Amino acid sequence: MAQYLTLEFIAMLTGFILIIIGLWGMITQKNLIKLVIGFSLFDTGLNIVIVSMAYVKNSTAPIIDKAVDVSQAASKIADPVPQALVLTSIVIGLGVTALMLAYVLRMYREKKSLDINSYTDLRW
Amino acid sequence: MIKKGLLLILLVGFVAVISGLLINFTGSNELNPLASYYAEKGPTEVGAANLVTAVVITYRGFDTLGEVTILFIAAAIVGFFLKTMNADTNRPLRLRKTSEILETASTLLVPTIFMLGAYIFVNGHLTPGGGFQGGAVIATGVMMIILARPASQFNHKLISVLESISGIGFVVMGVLGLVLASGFLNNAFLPLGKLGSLLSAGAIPIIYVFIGIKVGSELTSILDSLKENQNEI
Amino acid sequence: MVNPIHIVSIALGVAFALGFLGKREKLALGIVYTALAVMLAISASWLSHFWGNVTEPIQIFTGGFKPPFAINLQMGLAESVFTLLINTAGLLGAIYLANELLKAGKNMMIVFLVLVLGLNVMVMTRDLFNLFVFMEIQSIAIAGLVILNPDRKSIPAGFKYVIATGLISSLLLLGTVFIYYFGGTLNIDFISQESLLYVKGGSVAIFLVLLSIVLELKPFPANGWALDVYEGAHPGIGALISAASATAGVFVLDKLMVFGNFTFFNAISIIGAITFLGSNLLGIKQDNTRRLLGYSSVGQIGLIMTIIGLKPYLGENTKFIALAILLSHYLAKAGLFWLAGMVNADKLKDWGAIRGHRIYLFLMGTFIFTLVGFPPFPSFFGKWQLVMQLANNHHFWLLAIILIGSFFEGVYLFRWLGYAIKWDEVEQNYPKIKLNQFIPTVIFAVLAYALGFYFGELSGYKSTFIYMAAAFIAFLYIFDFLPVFVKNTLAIGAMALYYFANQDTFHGLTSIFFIIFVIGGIITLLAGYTFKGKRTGFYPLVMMMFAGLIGLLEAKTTLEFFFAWELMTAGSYFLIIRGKKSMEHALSYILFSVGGAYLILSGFGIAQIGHTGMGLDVLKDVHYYAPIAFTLMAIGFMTKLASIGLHIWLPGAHAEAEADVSPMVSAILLKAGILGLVMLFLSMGPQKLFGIDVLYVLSWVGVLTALMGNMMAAFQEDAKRLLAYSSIGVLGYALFGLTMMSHLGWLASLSIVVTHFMFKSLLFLAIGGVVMRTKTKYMYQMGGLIKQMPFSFVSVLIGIIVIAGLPPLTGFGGKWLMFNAIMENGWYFQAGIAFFAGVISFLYCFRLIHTIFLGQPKDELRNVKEAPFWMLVPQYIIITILLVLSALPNSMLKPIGQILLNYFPDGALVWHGQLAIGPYGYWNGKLILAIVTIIFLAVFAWLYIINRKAQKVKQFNIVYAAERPFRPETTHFAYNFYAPYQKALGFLVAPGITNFWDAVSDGAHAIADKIRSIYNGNGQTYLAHILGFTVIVYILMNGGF
Amino acid sequence: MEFGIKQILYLLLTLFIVLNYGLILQGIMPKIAARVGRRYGIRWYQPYLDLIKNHAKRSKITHGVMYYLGPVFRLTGGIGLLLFLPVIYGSPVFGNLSFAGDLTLVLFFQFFGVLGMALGAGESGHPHSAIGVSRGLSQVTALELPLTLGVISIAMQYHTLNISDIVAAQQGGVMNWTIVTNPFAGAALMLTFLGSMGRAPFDVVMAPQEIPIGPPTEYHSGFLGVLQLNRAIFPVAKLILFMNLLYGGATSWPELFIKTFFIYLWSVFVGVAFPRFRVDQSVRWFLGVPLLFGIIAILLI
Amino acid sequence: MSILLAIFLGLVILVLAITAIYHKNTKVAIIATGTVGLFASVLYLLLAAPDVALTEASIGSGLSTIIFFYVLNKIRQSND
Repeated sequence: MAQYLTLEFIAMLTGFILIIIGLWGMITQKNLIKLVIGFSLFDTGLNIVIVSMAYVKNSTAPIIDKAVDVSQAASKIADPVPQALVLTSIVIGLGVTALMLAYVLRMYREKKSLDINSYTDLRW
Repeated sequence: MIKKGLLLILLVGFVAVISGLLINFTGSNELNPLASYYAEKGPTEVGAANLVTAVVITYRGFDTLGEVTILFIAAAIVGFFLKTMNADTNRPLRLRKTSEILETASTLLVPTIFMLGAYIFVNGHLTPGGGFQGGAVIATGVMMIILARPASQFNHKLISVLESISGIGFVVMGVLGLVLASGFLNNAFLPLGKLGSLLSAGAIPIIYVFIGIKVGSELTSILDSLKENQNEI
Repeated sequence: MVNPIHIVSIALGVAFALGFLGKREKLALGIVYTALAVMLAISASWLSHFWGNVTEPIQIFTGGFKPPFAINLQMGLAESVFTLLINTAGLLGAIYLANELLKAGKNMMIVFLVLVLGLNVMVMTRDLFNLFVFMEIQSIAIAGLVILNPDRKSIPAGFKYVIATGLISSLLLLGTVFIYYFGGTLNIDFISQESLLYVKGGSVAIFLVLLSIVLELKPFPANGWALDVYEGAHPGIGALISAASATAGVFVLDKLMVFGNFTFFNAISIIGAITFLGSNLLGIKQDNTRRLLGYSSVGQIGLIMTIIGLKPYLGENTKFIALAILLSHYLAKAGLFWLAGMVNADKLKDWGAIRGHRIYLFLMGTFIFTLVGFPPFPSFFGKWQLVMQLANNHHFWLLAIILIGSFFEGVYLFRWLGYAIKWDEVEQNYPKIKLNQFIPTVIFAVLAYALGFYFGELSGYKSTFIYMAAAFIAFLYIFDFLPVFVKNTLAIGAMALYYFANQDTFHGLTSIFFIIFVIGGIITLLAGYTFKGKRTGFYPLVMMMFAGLIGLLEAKTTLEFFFAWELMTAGSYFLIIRGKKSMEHALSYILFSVGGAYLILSGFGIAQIGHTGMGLDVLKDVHYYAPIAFTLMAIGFMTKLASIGLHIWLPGAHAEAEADVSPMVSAILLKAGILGLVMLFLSMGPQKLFGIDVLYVLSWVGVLTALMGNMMAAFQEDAKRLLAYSSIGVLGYALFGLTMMSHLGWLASLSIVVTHFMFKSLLFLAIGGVVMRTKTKYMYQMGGLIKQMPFSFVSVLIGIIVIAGLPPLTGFGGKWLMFNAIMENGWYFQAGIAFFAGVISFLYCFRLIHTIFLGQPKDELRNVKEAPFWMLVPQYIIITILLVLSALPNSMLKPIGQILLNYFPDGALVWHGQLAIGPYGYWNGKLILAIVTIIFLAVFAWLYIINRKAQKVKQFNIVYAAERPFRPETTHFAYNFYAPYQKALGFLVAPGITNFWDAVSDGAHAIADKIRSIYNGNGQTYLAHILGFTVIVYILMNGGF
Repeated sequence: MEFGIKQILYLLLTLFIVLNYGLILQGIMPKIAARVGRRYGIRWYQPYLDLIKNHAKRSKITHGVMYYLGPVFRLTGGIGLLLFLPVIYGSPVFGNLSFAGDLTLVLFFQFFGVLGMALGAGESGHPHSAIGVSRGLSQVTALELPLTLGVISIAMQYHTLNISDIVAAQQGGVMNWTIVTNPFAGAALMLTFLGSMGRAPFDVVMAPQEIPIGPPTEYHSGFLGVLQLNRAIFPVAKLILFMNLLYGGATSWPELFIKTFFIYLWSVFVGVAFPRFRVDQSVRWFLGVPLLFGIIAILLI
Repeated sequence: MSILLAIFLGLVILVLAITAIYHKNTKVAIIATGTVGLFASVLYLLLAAPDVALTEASIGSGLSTIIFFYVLNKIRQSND
C-alpha cells in the first residue's frame, strides 16, 4: 500500500478519476456544453496523468539554473519529455475544445436546442 | 435508467481496462536513458537552460510545428464556421455599453500584458514559459480590449499577416536548420552562446518569438471570430 | 532527390503564407494547387528512386539528432507509394473541389492543404507521439472540411465526428504516454515489444494505441460517427476521407503492428472481417447514396484490416493483396464519391437520371466493378490471392465471411448500378460536365484499368488473347458512334478471324465449346444487322462476353479461367440489363453469378492447397478436402446452368433481354456452366462428401431441374419466359448426362448441349422476331400468325420438333443416347423422371407454336409483317445445319465420341455408316429420316389426289355449336392453356424456391434493419459504442480484465 | 439388309392386312360395347362405309397449309409406327423396317403424328380443337412416367432395347411372357395402355358422345378420310407393340389377330365398366397406381 | 507534506469536476471546469513542472474558460 502513497501516484490517481468523470459526463450529459465540459475534464485528467508520469522522486523542474548544475542534472530533474508532450497536448486540447464549441454554437443556431437528442437526423 | 445502468457497466469495464495502466505505475526513481540523455547532452547540444524548451523546440520541434498547425487550422475553421454563420443573419448589430472603469483599466493594462507576454516567450529557453504561454497571455490582452471596447474593429489584415509571417518564420527556421545545420528545426545554425544567457540556445529564442506571435495571433483570431458573434444580439 | 521534409515545409509554408493574400481567393487556390503538385512530385520522385531498386529507406532526422533522441521521418518504397496516393488524391480532390474552395475562401484551402500534409506525415513519421499530433491534425482538418457547405446535415455530422475522434485520440494519447513510461522511448523502431508485453501495463498501453488506430479506421459497429460524416459531408470531402485518409490510416496500422503479438494480429483480422461483413450487410438496406458509399468504405477498410491482421499467415503476399485491394478501394471510392457529387442524387433511385449517358455510366460501372472485384481491376487479383492464401492457411471461416461480405457488397452496388442504368421513374437529367470535376474522375477510372493490368502482370496473369480482346473492346467503345452495320461487321469479322486463326489449336472437348462459342457467336451476331442506328454500347459488351467465353477455353491456369469467367459475367450482365424491363432480373442474374463465382473461387482455393502452380491441372490432384472443393465448384457452375434451386434468375434475365441477346445468353452463355462442369468432372472424377456420392445427388438435381424447368415452361404465358424455362430443363438433362460419367452419358449430354445451342438460338431468334413485330410477349395476345410470318413458323416448327426429341430430327439422337446411357448406368428412377420431363416438353412446344402461329388471328395483329430478314438469316442457317445433322447424325456424334474415347474408352457407340449401335439398342438416323420422308410424301400425295381443290375459307368459317363466333379474342384458346394439368400437378411448381430466396433476401434485410438501429444518430451513443468496442475487444483478447 | 422392290411389296402387304384388321376391329368393338349395354350397335362394316363416304365427299374446305398437312403428319405417324415394329416374329417378310431403330424410336415416334395432328387442328382456328389437344397432351404426358418405368424394367430384364430380341426372349410358352415373368411392369404397361388408346374412361380428349370436341373437330371429307385410315392403323400398331413387349409377340398372323383382339378387348372392357375421368383426374390417376406398379417393377429387377 | 497537499488538491479537483458535470447552472459548471484547470496547474507545480503549470493556467484554464463563456453568452443572447 505504501508504494501507492506517493505524490506521483496520488496525482496520477486524480488524473485517472478525472478521466473517468469526464468520460461519464461525455456519455451521459445530454447538454452539449456539458458534453464539451466532459471532454475538457477528460483532457485535463489526461494531462495530469502525463505530468505525474514525468515526476521522478524528489526531483526539481528540468531547468538548468543555479539550483541545478549541468553535471548533476540527470539525477535531479524531472523527465522533460512528458512535460513537453503535455505542452503540446494542452494546446491541442484547446484547439479541439474551441472547435467543439464552435460546432455547439452553430448547431444551436440551426435548431435552438442544446439537447444532443435533437441532432439525430442522420442515422441508420 | 436502464440506459444509464448500461452506460455505468460500460464505464466500469473501461475502468477495468485502463486500471491495468494505473496499478503498474510505480513512479520512477531515476530518469530513463532517453531523459538522461536530454539532461546530460541537452545543455551542450541545444544550449537551452530550460530542458523542456530544448525538447519542445529542438528535439521534438516537429511536434511543435504540428501543434502550431493544429491551432492554426482550428482558428481557420472556427473563423470560417462563424463567418458563414454571420453571413446567415441579417439582424442589425446592437452594441452593449461597457463600464468606463473597464475601458480605462484596459488602456493601462493592455500594454503591460503584451509586454509580459513578450517577456515570457523571449525567455522561454531560460525560464518556465515560452511561445505558447506568452501567446496565450497576449491573447488575454486582446480579450481585455474586446471586453472594454466592443465596438473596436480588429485589423483582420494585420492579424492574418502576423499569423503568416510568424508561421512562415517558423518554417523558414526549420528549413534553415536543415540547410545550415544538421537537420530540420535544428537550432544550431546560430551560435549556441553561453548557457543561461538571453542570447543563447541558437535559434530557439527566435523560434519562440515566432511561436509566440503565431499562437497569440491565432488565439486572437479565434477570440475575434467569437467576438463578432458576441456583440451581435 | 528533394528532401521529403519539404513536403512539410512547402505545405506549411504555403498554408501560412495564404494569410498574405487577403481576398485574392483565385490566386490562393492556384498556389494551393502548386503546393499540392510539388508535394505530389516529391513523392513521385521518391517512388521512382526506390522503384525496382532494393534500397534501404532513407531517414530524415528532424531537430538534427538521431533517433530516438529526436523525431525522424522515414521515406522508403512503401512510404513513397502511400504519400503518392495521398498527394494524388489531394491534388485531384482539390481540383474537384475548386468551386467549393473558392466559395469557402482561403481558410478552407488552408485546412485542405494541412489535411493532406497531416496524412503525409502520418505515413512518414516514426515517432508515436508525433503520429498522435498529426492524426489530430487529420481529425481536426476533416472536422473542418465536413462543414465546407454548412447545413443541417453536415454540422451535426461534423460534431459527432469531432467528439468521437476526440475520444479516440485521447485513448491514443493515453496509450502513447504509457508506452513511453513502460518502454522508455516514443520511437517506433526502438520500442521493444517484448519488454512492453512483459508488464501488464505495457500490454494495456499497446492495446490502447493499436485499438485507437483501429477505431480511427471505423470498425463495425463503433463507426456511426464516420457514416454520418460520409453522408453529411460534401462528396468531394467524402472522397478524400475514404481514399486518402483511410489509406494513411491503413499504413499507420500496418506500421504499428510491429508492437502487436499474435493475439493482436488475430484480433485485427477478426475485427476487420466482422466490419467487412457487418457494414456490407447493413449496406443492403441503405438507399442514400453517400451513406451507402460510407458503408462500403468502412467495409473495404475492414477487409484491408483483415489482411493486415493475417500478415503472419500471408507473409510476403500481404503486400500484394493489401495493395491490390487498397488501391481498388482508393480509386473506386474516390471515383464514386466524385460521381455522386456530380450527379447529385441523394436517393439511389434518383440515379436513374443519368440512364443512357454513356460516359457517366462507363465511369460508374468501372468503379463499381472495381469495388466488387471484377477483372481486370486490381481488386480481382487481390481477392484471388487472398482467397488462395486463406485456403492455404485453412482459414475457412474467414474465407466464408469475406466472400459473404463481398456478396452483400455486390448486392447493393449492383442494385445501385441497375438504378442508374435503368430506373425510369425519374426524369432523365444529365448533369453538366464540369471539367474540374470530370477530369479527376476520369483519371481515376483510367488508373483503375492501368493498375489492373499491372497487378495482373504481378500475379502472373498473361493472356495475350484477353489483351487483344480488351483492345478490340476499347476500340469498339471509342468508335461507338459508327452505325450498327459497320460495328456488326467488325464484330463478326473479329470472331471469324479468331476462328480461322485458332481452329487447329483446340482439341478434345474444348473444341466442341470452341465451335459453340465462336460459330454460335457469329451466327447470332448476324441477327444484329436487323437493328438500325447506332445501338449504343451494345458491341463492346457483346465482345466482352464472347471474350470471356473464349477466355475460358484459352485458360491454362485457374486464375485465367476465373478471370475469363468474371469477364463473361460482367459482359452478359450489361447485355441483359439492356433489355426493357430487365433491371431487377439483371440484378438477380449478377447476384447469382457473383455468388456462384465465389463458390468457384473458394473451390479453386481449396483445390490448390499444397500446390505451387495455379495450372488447371491442380484439379486433378487435390490434396485436401477434395469433395468439398468439388461440391463448391459444382454448385458454382450449376448457378450458371440455372439448376433447380439456383434457377430463379434465369427466366427473367433471358426473357427480358433484347431479341438477339436472348439467344446469346440462353444458347451460348449457359454452356459456360457446362464447360466448367466438364472440366471439373474430368479433372476430379466422382467424389464422396460425407459418404454420399456427389455425382449421384447431382444426377437427381439434373433430372429434377429438367422436370421443373419443363413443367414451368408449360405454364408460362410469356413466350420468351417459356423458352427460358425450357433452357433450364434442357440443361438439366445435360447435367444429368454428365453426372453419369460414362461415354454414352457424356455423348448424350454433349450432343444435347450442341443441339440445344442450335434449337434455342433458333427459337429465341424466331420468337424474338415475332415479339419485335407484335410488340408483345404474351402468347395469348397473338394467334394465327402463320399467315403473316410463315418463315418464322417453319423455324419454330423445326425448333420444337428438335426440342421435343421427335424422330426423325436430330433431337431424337440425344434422347436415344440418354436412354442407352441410363440403362447402362442403372439410374432407372432418374430415367423415368427424365423421360416424364421429356414428354412434358411436348406441352410447351405445342403451346408455343399453337398459341402464336395457329388458332384465331387477332384484329390488331392482322397487318404484322414477317420478321426482319436478318433475323431470319441465322435461323435458316441453323435449320440447314439441323437438317444435315438429322440426316447424318454421325457427322456430329462420331467426332464427339472420338474425343470422348480419350476420357471414357469403354462403352463407345459402334458406327456402321449412319447406324449407331449402343449397348442396348440401335438407331439409324439417315434411314429413319428417309423412311419418314417417303411415307410423308406418299401420304401427302394420296391426300392431294383425293383433295385437289380444297376451298380456302375465311377465319370464322368453322363448325361451332349453333352460332358462329365473331371475336377472335374469345375464340382463340390460348390463355391458361394447360388448366387441367395445372390443376393436377401445379403443386409441383409452387414457387417454393422463389419463396425460399425471397425469404433469404427478406431475412437479410430484416437483420440489417435490426442491426442498423444501433446507429440511432445520437453522438453520445456513438461514444458509448467506442467505449463498448474497446471493452469488448479487450475482454475477448485477454479472456478477462 | 437388302432393300428392293420386294421389301416394299411386303410393307404394303403388312399395311393392307393391318388396315383391314383395324377397320374390322373398329366395327366390332363398339358392337360388343353396345351389346354389353343391351343396345343394338353399329354394323361391323360401318367403318368401311364411313371411309368410302368421306373420301367421296365433294365439299372440301381448308384453313391453311398446316391444316392440310395435319392429317398427313398423323397418318405418317401411324404408318411409320407400324413399319418400325417387327410385326410377325421371325418372319423376314413382316419384320418390316425394325432394323432402323429400337424401342426408343418407337416410343418417341408415337408422338410424331400426335404433334402434327395437333398443329393441323390448331390452324383450323376452332377452340375445341385446341382444348382437345391441350387435354390430350396433358393426359399423354402423365401416362408416360409409368410407361417409361415399365419399359425400362422390361428392357433391363432382357438387357436390350431391340424389340425383336425382347420377343425372342419370350418364346417358348406362356410362362415366358413378360406379363408373367415381370407382372408389375406388365401391369404398369397395361394400365397406361388404357390411356394411350383414348377410350373411356380416358376419352374426354375426344368426348365423342357429346358436342364434338377434340383435334378432328374441324376435319371433314378427304381429310377425315385420311384420319380414319390412321384410326384404323395406329391402334393396331400400338396393340402390336404391347403384344411384342408383354405377350410374346406373334409368330403368325392368326396368333397376332387373337392376341391383339384380346388386348383391345381389355380396353373396351374397362371403358364399359368405368365412367369417364376429367383430365386432371386421369393425370392424377396415372401418377398413382400405375406409377406404383412401375416403381415396384424397377425395384424388382 | 506535499503528499497531503496533493491529496487535498486531488479531492478538490474531483469535487469540482463532479460539480462541473452535474451542476444545473452551466455558468457554474464552466467556472468549475476552469477551476479544475487552475488546481491542476498547482498540482503541476508540485510535480516539478512549472512550464506545464504556466501553460495550463493560461491556456487550459484561462483561455478555454473564456471561450466557453463566449459561446454560452452567445447562446443566451440568441435565446432572447
